[in-house]
Amino acid sequence: MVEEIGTTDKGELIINVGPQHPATHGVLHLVITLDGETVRKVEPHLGYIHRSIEKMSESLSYRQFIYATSRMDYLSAHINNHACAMAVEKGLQLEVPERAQVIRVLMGELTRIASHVLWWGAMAMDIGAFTPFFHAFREREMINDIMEESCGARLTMNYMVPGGVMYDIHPNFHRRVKEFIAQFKRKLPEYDELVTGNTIFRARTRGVGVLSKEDAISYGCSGPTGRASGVDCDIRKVQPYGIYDRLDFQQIIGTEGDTYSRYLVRMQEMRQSLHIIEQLIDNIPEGDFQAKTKAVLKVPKGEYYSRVETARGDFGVYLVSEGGLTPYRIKYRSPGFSNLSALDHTVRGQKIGDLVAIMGSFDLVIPDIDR
Amino acid sequence: MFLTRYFSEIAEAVGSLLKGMRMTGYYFTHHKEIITQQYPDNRATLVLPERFRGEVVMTHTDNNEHRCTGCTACELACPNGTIKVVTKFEVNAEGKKKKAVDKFVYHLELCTMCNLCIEACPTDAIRMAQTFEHSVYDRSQLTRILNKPDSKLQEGVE
Amino acid sequence: MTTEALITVMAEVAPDAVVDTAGEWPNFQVSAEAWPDLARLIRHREDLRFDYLFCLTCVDWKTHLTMVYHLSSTAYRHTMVVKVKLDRETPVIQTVSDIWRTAEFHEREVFELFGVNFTGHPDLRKLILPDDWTGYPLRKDYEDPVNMIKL
Amino acid sequence: MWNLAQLTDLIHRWLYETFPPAWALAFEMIIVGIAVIGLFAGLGLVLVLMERKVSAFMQIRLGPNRVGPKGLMQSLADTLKLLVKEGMTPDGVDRFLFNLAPFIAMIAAMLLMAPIAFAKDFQIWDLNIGVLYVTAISSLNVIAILMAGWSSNNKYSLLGAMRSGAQIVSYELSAGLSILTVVVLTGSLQISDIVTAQSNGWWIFKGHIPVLIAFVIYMIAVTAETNRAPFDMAEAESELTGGFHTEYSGMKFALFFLAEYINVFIVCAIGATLFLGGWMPLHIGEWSAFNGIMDWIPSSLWFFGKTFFLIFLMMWFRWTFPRLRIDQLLNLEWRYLLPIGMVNILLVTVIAILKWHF
Repeated sequence: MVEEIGTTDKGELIINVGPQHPATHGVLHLVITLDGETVRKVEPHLGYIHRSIEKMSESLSYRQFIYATSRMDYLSAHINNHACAMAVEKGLQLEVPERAQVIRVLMGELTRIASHVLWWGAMAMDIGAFTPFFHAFREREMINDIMEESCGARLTMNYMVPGGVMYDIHPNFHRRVKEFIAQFKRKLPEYDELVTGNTIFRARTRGVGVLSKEDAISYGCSGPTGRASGVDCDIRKVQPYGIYDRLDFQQIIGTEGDTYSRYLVRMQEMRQSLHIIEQLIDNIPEGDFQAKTKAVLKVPKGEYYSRVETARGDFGVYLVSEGGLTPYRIKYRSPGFSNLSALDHTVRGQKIGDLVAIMGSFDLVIPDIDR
Repeated sequence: MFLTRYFSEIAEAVGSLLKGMRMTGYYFTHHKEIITQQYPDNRATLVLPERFRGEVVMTHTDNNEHRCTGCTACELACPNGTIKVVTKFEVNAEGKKKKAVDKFVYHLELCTMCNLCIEACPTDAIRMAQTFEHSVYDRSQLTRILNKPDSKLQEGVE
Repeated sequence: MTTEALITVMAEVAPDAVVDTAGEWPNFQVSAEAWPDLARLIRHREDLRFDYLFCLTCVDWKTHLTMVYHLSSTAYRHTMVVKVKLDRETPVIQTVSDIWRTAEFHEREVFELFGVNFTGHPDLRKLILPDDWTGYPLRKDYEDPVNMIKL
Repeated sequence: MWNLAQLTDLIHRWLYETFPPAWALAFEMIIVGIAVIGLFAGLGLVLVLMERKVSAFMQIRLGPNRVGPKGLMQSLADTLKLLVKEGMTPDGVDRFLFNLAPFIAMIAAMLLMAPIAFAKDFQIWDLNIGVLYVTAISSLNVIAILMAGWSSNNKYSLLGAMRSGAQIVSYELSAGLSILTVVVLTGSLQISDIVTAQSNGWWIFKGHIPVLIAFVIYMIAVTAETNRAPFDMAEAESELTGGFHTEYSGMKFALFFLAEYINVFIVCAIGATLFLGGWMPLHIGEWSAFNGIMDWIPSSLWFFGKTFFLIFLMMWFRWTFPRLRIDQLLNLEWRYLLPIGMVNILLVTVIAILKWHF
């Protein structure tokens, strides 16, 4: 009966937020218990777009399964693919050419900026400002065009193959990336002017949804969400992969753990990514863009785990091979899933408007959670 | 002092709001910054990069010849079962029976444009086209046969 | 802590564990009974401090199930893998969601996809699948003629 | 200059000469009704298009540009779409109230048209308590929203309606106080008196800084009162998916939509009348030459120009700022606007008594 009336016995309202709701950015379903405007409990119900990519991958070859990961966290598709390719390379003990490594990192950082830019617009929209969303798309579009030119697709690139990248970068790549760097440097202060400095935005985010360092670790939060709480969990620093150990960049660590801090960490990260791109764009070494591989890949028996830092955090591929043509078992550790588990803890006691702001700052991508 | 703090708070808040309004006001008055593309009016001038993956097509020469030997490498490479190569046996000039492609069935509705088939193809028979307007009213229209009727295998392709 | 040092310390706290150093990180295979105490110990022991459970999953080996815990320490940056063998027919293991809270969601996922029962879990319900779903999709012998497309 | 008053007089005389007085009055009422409804529809179309264009340019887009020349017919097409849509009444709603609410919203907005002076001597009803009438009727809007939210039998609607109730009731105070400053300066509640009092300069210039502050407070308060961003708590799209009108569709939704825009127009018209002189051209003191030139611009143009400027200001707010949270919204009112408004009215009273204003 309680379910039917939609109130608890304490007289609190039970509301379904989603699966179709403007603030969930996808088909996330939250059942929230409201006491007036105050949120008492949030209970995520997942699975609306669960495609069981893990099961699918068990019947795909080592070349084929990579494409499916683009469909998980579609905003950092490139970085997901990187993790998969790395897991296979670990198994095959493949040496990836230097040029391919640099291209991978370059594309990865461009993807990260594209993802953060979109998040910036979406977060502002969650809080009620519509204009930033369109401004964000201006810069995102430039990155998408670069991707389209070099990788052949805008969102689900599938540019990674085990041993390197699918094709060499486009001749226009240098020029367009430089144009982007110039444009982005000019526009970033505008972002701050429009949103960061805005007093309403600050009031909406400061001190809202505080996640302490201990809780962030315990909940397995990673990426900007974890770092805003003071956890140094940037995989690029703590367990460097690719050529990140040779690059000069900072791990942005916040202190407050509130929504504003998560916002600032992402804004700073965009600048760091830009810094990485600037370092690399003129120093792409000559050479092969792909290592020589056999037509049919057979990963030796064993277990391989590769971790990368996607735009949302610690993405892991746990690959169990029995030596066959297909993986025996694949587990994708998605950052969104762990971050979402901290949502209930963070939101309790906040207002319903804060729920939206906090969800925006967690930067949830639902296919990443549902896999 | 309470009052000075009170008023400086207000001044700061108003200042930050005005900054934002200056930003939007700038874009309101500078229409050159508008980035809208007038699709589909700009179809004629729309240039897609040559690597853009729109759909799989088979290249045919002017003599209606293609390069597909029917080896099914693409079919094996495809993660979604998008491609189905139906082969037949053809008797060639020397009287030998030889495997050749009968129908190259391509399910666009299943395709994820991952490019793995193109990479797998040993004879460069198929490539990605830059078309992207794929919407049709009936799903069956998306199942295509890529080799043209009566097309032949190009000379010298093994 | 280096891998060697970690193995020495682990030999002290879990003498029964089977060590495997083939992979990137040391693997320790422990029994389901010993796991809850060991988990609490490695979480809180000063020189181990495995506070970050970054991956929790299960593998179906057709004869048995293996729970796999990837643990890392944010303070010392060492990583290890703990594996627990489970019976395939009635897989039961103590929850670790009271030690690492992230396990709550991951265990729910494993519960519905592999059918592992976690005793002491605060809210062991289906998270992804519909409530009336039968079978454990990620097990190797799972067949679903409707939703699974065989190529 | 051509005068709208002559036209109205002509119609008035002709009606009374041809028909018995009762009939003539009835005809006059019908004409006024049709005129108001026509103005309503026209304003709705213009304002919706304006909002879409303004937002588009701020968001580096083009906005509607396909229907008609430069997209001018877009809102007409939208209206047509809303008209032919099925007017759904969901199951489980309180049917009577659910269907009544949009009309209350409309009627409240329509009633507000009465005392507004659109041009020189062109006013439906110049009642002697015009300003009071406006403040009183404008609070009717909250009833429509509460009715809609409650009868929808939807928790989102209910939350939106409750927010709106809290919001409108508190912001009425600030709006009232800032209106009062002009009333104190003029010494009259009649709209025509207030306009004539500004024949040697608008109040915003004549009344020193206190009136300027009152004007700012008025703009903030009416933005909140009309439930527009950044105070659109009642709708709060990203939180409540549409708030009080979540369950409405088709023409009933269109009525709410229209009522919102009409309310925006009216509060801006009132603001223009009180602070910017209404239809009164820009006059500076006794500079009769300058004033004479200004008189050449028709008074209706002055009125609509000022009103649309204020509307543009509200749109500018909407497309720049994020939304406030409900507690911050009330905080803003009770901690900032109301105390400042109170001190302000005191200052204005002093100015008015000592005749310090120009």
